[in-house]
Amino acid sequence: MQRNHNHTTIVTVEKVIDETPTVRTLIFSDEVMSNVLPGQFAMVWIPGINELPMSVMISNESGKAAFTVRKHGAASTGLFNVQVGQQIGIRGPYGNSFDLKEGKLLLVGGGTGLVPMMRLLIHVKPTDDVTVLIGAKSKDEVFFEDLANRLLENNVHKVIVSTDDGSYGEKGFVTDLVEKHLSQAKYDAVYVCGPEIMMYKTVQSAHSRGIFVQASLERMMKCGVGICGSCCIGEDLVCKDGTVFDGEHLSKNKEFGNFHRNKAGILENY
Amino acid sequence: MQRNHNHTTIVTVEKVIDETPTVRTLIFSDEVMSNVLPGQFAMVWIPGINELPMSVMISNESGKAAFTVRKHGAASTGLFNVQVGQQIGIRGPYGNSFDLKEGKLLLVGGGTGLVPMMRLLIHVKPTDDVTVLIGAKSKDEVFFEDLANRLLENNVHKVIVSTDDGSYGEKGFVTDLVEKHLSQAKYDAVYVCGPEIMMYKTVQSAHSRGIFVQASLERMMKCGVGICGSCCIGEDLVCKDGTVFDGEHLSKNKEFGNFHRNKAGILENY
Amino acid sequence: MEPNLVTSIGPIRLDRPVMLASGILGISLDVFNRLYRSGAGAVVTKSLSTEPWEGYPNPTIFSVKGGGWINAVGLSNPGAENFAKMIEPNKDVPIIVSLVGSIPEDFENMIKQFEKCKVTAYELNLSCPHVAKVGLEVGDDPELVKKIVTTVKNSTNVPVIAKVGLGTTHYLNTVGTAIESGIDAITAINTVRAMAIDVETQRPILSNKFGGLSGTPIKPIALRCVYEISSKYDIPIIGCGGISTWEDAIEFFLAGASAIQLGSAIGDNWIDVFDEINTGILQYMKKKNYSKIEDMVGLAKKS
Amino acid sequence: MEPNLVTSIGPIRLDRPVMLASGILGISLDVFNRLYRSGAGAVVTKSLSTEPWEGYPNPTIFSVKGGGWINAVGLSNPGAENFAKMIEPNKDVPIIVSLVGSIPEDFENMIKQFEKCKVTAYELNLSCPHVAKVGLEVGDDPELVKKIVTTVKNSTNVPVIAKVGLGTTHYLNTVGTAIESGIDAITAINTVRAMAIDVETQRPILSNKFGGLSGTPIKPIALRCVYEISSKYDIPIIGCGGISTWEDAIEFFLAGASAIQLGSAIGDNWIDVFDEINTGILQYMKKKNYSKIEDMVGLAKKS
Ligand SMILES: Cc1cc2nc3c(=O)[nH]c(=O)nc-3n(C[C@H](O)[C@H](O)[C@H](O)COP(=O)(O)OP(=O)(O)OC[C@H]3O[C@@H](n4cnc5c(N)ncnc54)[C@H](O)[C@@H]3O)c2cc1C
Ligand SMILES: Cc1cc2nc3c(=O)[nH]c(=O)nc-3n(C[C@H](O)[C@H](O)[C@H](O)COP(=O)(O)OP(=O)(O)OC[C@H]3O[C@@H](n4cnc5c(N)ncnc54)[C@H](O)[C@@H]3O)c2cc1C
Ligand SMILES: Cc1cc2nc3c(=O)[nH]c(=O)nc-3n(C[C@H](O)[C@H](O)[C@H](O)COP(=O)(O)O)c2cc1C
Ligand SMILES: Cc1cc2nc3c(=O)[nH]c(=O)nc-3n(C[C@H](O)[C@H](O)[C@H](O)COP(=O)(O)O)c2cc1C
Ligand code: FES
Ligand code: FES
Repeated sequence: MQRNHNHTTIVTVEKVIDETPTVRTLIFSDEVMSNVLPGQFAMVWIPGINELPMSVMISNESGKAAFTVRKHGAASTGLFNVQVGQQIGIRGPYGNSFDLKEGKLLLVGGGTGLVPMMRLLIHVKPTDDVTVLIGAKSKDEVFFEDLANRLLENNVHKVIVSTDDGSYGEKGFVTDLVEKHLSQAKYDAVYVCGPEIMMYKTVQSAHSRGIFVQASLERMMKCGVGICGSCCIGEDLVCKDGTVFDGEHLSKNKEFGNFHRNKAGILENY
Repeated sequence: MQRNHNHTTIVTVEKVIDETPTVRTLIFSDEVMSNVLPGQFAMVWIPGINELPMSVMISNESGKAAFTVRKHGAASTGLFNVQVGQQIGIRGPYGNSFDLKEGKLLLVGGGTGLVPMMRLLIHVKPTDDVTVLIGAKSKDEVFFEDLANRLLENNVHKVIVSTDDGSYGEKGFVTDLVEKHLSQAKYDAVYVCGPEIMMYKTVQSAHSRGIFVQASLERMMKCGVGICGSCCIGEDLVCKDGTVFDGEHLSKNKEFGNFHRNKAGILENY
Repeated sequence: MEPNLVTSIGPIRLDRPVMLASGILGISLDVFNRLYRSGAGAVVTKSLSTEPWEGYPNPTIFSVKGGGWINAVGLSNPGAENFAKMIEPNKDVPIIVSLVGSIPEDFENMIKQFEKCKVTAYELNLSCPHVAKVGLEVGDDPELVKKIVTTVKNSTNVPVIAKVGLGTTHYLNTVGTAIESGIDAITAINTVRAMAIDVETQRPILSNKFGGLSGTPIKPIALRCVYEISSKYDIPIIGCGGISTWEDAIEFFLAGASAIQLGSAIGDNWIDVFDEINTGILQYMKKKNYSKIEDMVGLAKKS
Repeated sequence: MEPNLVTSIGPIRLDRPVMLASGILGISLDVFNRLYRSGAGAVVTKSLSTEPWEGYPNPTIFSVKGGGWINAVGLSNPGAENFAKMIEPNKDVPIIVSLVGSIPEDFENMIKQFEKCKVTAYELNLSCPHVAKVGLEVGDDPELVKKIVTTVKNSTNVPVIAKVGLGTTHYLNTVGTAIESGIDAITAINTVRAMAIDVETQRPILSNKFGGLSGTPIKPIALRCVYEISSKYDIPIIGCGGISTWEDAIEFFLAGASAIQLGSAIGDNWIDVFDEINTGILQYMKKKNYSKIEDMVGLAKKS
C-alpha cells in the first residue's frame, strides 16, 4: 500500500550533527522524505512535546533525509534535543517546490533557510553557473558553506558568506551582497529562503530588475494541509499555495515582508 | 473510479417479459452485472419495499442484465410488480461461481433456479455435449426451454422438460430424470439449481456415482456480504462461501436438504 | 426554468447553499474573499472569544487512516475585537460570525464589537467537544443555553444560529431549548469527540489527547441528526459534517437542511470543492426539474 | 519469554483477546466453531430476546461510501430458548451470550434457559441504537440499568458484561450505574445512530430509516470512550468499534481495554482478520518485549 502523506510515519534518529551551538542536523532513514523536492516540508512530531514544520534536509546517504533545526521555543528546542535512537513522527511532504531554471543562478540563504537551498543544489545542471550567498549574524552561526562547495564541485560556482559583524567572510547584510551581484551581472534566476526581511529585500532587488525570483516562505503552521488557516499571508495559504511563491506574485502581497500572524492568528509586524 | 460492489447502483428497468403467470424477467442496463459469473447474485433493492437476493439473468443485448423473479412474499412480489421506467438498486455481484468442466454436461434446473443455468450455458464450449433438464409443476410453469435450445444451437445437446403432473414434457419429478440419465451414460459434470430437495437428490445421485456435481444454494439473505449470518448452512455462509458448493462438501453438511433458517434464524425443516 | 442556487435559512438569504464551516481557513478576510470567489455561499469565521486564544500546542490535527480528521486546535482565535477590525472593510462576502463563550455577557460583549461590520448572521458554538467551559460544556447545560440565546437575541437584529453537536445532553433537547429561546436556525453538527493513539510511542497523538472527529466518518451521523431535527421541529437547518460531494449535499437537503457547511473536504480536495458541489447540485436540479433549493428540502421525510 | 495472547477481563479468562462482536454471524454453533478455529478468542452471540424476532424487512444493511456500514437488522434472533438448545452441545468455544430486554424479568428468564449451557459470560446489550424499548432506550434510563444489572447479577454466577454506546444519556453515567450495581466488565461501544438517503429515489435506504454506524468511521470515537472509561473507573473493558488491524487492537489495549471485539472488519476482510490481528499483536509484543497482553493495557494513560 502506498503511504498516505497525511499519516504520521515514525522514524528513528540515527545521527545528530552539531552545525553551530544552536543548530543541529538530525538524520533518519525514510525513502519518501529522501526524495522530496526543494521547497517541500514535513510536519515533524516530537512525541509528548510538539509538532512543527521543517524543511527536509538532504543526506549524503541514499534513502536518508534530515532536519536541520535551530533551537528557539518549546517545539524547536524539543526537536533540537532529540537524541540518537529516539523516535519522531513525520508526515508530508507538503507544499510546492522551486521552479528550476538553467543558466546563471543566484541562491540566497540565511540560517535554516539554507536547507531548501542545499536541496536545490542537488538538482542544478552541471552547465549551470551557480552563486550561493550565505548570510549569518556572526562566524559562530555559519554552516553549510563546505557542503555547498562540495555539492557544486562540478559546476562553475562561488559560495560567499557574509556576517553582520564581519567576524567571517564579507561584512554586512547578505541582502547588500544580493544587490551588488544583481547589479554587476545578468542572472537567470534568484532563489531565496531565510528571514522574511532577507527574502523581502532579495525579491525586491530581483523583481525590480525583471529577474525571475522565488522565495520559500515561513508562517505559523498548525495543520500543514490547508485546514486551520494559521499560515495565511494575504489570500494565500503558505502550506498549500506555497511554500514557494514567485516575485511577481509576492510583489502584490501586502503582508509579505510586513506582517505575520501569531498563534492566536493576530497580525503582527515583522 | 472503479465501482465498489457494496455500494448500491440505481438502474432503470427497461423491459419486462412475462415468463409464466407468476414469473417475470426485468431487463436493465449495467455493464458490471452483464458480466457476472454463473452462480453469482446481486442484492436488489426495490425502494420503499424490500431488498432481496437475485441470481443475475443474462440478456441477449450486450451491456444489459436481468432478473427473473417469481412472485412469492412481499419482496419478490414487489420486484415482480416493478414497471418499465421504474428504478431499482443493485449491489454485488456476490458469491463464487460454478467450476466449468468440459465434455458431457448435465444441467438441472427448476423454476428461477434456471437463471444461473442459463448463464452457465453461455460459457460452455462448442465441443461440450450438454443435456439440460428442466423441472416444473405444470405446463404453465415452464420457461426458458426455448432459450436453452437457442443458447445450445451450436452444441450437441438435449433440452428435456418434466412436469409433476405430466401436462407438458415427461411426467414426474426432474430428479427421477436425473437418476435415469446418470445411470444410462457417463457424465463429466452435473450442475443444479432449484428447490432444495431437487438439489439434494441430484447431488446424491451424482456424488454417489463419483460424478463431479455442484449446486447453487439459496438461504435467507439479509446482508449478502458475510456479516449478518442469516444465510448460514452448517458452518458455511452461502453468501460468502457459496452460493456454489460441490457434492463432496455438501454430502458432509447435515443441514443441506434438511433444514433452513427462517427470518428469526430458527432452523426449520424443508 | 433554469434552476438557481439561492436559498433561505429562515431570515438568512444566500446566493449559494454551500458555506465554509467554522474553524477552517477562517481567520482572514482576504481568504474569505478568495473562498467566496471559489463558490462558497457564505463563510463562517473561526469561533471567536472575548480575548485572543493561542489554542493548544501542536499536534492539533490528525489524519485518520480510515478517512477524516481529528482536531484539537483549542479554538485558537484572535479575539472578537481584533477580528471585527479586520473584517470591517468587508462589503461583498456574506460572513457568519461564530462565537464561543461561557456566559451570556461574553456573547453580548462580542456582538458589540461587530456593530460596524456587515454580519450576515451569528453562529453560537454550543458544541466544540474539546475545550473546557465553552462549546459543548455550554450546550450541555439547558439553563445556560436558554440564557445565552435569549441574551443574544436581545442584543442584535442580525439572525442568530445555534450550532449543536453530540454531547452529554441530547442535542435534540438543546435544539428544543434554543428554539424556545428564539433562535433563528440550527447548524448540525460539530465534530464528534474522539482520539488517536500512536502505537509506536504509545501516546495520544494530539497534545490535548482528545479532539473532534470530522470529515467522511461523521457524515451518516450528521445526516441522521438533520433528519431527526427536521422531523421533530419546524426550524431552518444548516447541515454540516463530512460533506464532500454534491451527492452528500443533496442527501442533507433531502433530510431537511436548507443549506450546508463543509470543512474537512477542503483538507482532502482543496477549495475547488465548492465549485464542484455547486455544479453537481445544479445538474441534479435540472435532471429532477427543480427550480430552487427549497423544492427538495425535506423530501426524504415523505417516504 | 515468548509472549502469549492470554487475557483476563476481570473474572473472564480468554486464550486470545480478539472476540467476535454481537450480531455478526452470530446465530449458529457451527459457525462459532469455525470462527473459534479461525482465531477468535470468544464469540458473542446475536443479542437474544425472550421471544424470537424476525427483525426489520430488508434493506437492513448499507455500505457507506466513506467506509463502514449502517445496519438496522432490528435484532432479529431465534429467541433465548431456541438458541440455548442449539448451543447445548458446545464444549470448546467460549461463548458470551448477548441479551436484550425491556425489564429485569426478561433477562432473568432468559438466563434460566441457559442453565445447561457452557456460557463464558453474559453481555447485556444496553446500547442498540435502532430498536424501540430495548438497547439504548434501556441504557438511557439509569434506574432501569440499576435494576437490570442487579437482577442479572443475582440470577447467575457467570460474569456479566454491560455493553454501552452513545445514547441520549451520557454513556459514562451508564457505566457508573452499572459498576455500582455490580457489573463485571464493560464493552464499549455499540454502533452509532446514523442514516443514509438515496439521492436518486430520495428515500432513506434502510427500511427502518435509522440504523447503527459501525466499522472504521467509529474507531476514533470508540477509542476515546475506552480511554475515558478507563481514566474514570477501575473496571475491565472490552473495546469495540471499527477495529480492523492489529494496530487498531493495540491502540485499544493502550487506551485501557483488556480485550477487543470486532464485527464490520469481517464484512471487509472476511474471517481471516482474526488470525491477522493475533499475529500482528504477537509480533508487536515481541518487539516491545511484553510477555502478556496485560503489560500494555492502559499504557497511553501514563503519558
Ligand atoms: C515551511 C517551514 C519550514 C521550516 N523549516 C525549518 C527548518 O528547516 N529548520 C528550522 O529550524 N526551522 C524551520 N521552520 C521554522 C520552525 O518551524 C519554527 O521556528 C518553529 O516552529 C518555532 O517553534 P518554537 O515552538 O520552537 O518557537 P516559538 O517560541 O513557539 O515560536 C517562535 C516563532 O516561530 C514561529 N513559529 C512557531 N510555531 C510555528 C509553527 N508551528 N510553524 C511555523 N512557525 C512557527 C513563530 O513566528 C514564532 O514567533 C520552518 C517553518 C516553516 C513554516
Ligand atoms: C442467492 C440467491 C439467489 C436467488 N435468485 C432468485 C432468482 O433469480 N429469482 C427468484 O425469483 N428468486 C431468487 N431467490 C429467492 C428470493 O430471494 C426469495 O424468494 C425472496 O427473497 C423471497 O422473499 P419474499 O419476501 O418474496 O418472500 P417471503 O414470503 O418473505 O419468503 C418466502 C420464502 O423465501 C425465502 N426468503 C425470504 N426472504 C429471503 C431472502 N432475503 N433471501 C433468501 N431467501 C429469502 C424464505 O425461505 C421464505 O420462507 C434467490 C435467493 C438467493 C439466496
Ligand atoms: C481544524 C478544525 C477547526 C474547527 N474549529 C471550529 C470552531 O472554531 N468552531 C466551530 O463551531 N466548529 C469548528 N470546527 C468544526 C467544523 O466547523 C465542522 O462542524 C466539522 O468539522 C464537521 O464538518 P466537516 O466534516 O465538513 O469538517 C472545526 C473543525 C476543524 C476540522
Ligand atoms: C449487522 C450488525 C448487527 C449487530 N447486532 C448487534 C446485536 O445484536 N447486539 C449488539 O450488542 N450489537 C450488535 N451490533 C453491534 C456490534 O456488536 C458492534 O458493537 C459494532 O458493530 C461496532 O463494532 P465494529 O465496528 O467492529 O462492527 C451489530 C452490528 C452489526 C454491523
Ligand atoms: S498550516 Fe493550516 S492551513 Fe496552512
Ligand atoms: S447474507 Fe448475511 S451473512 Fe450471508
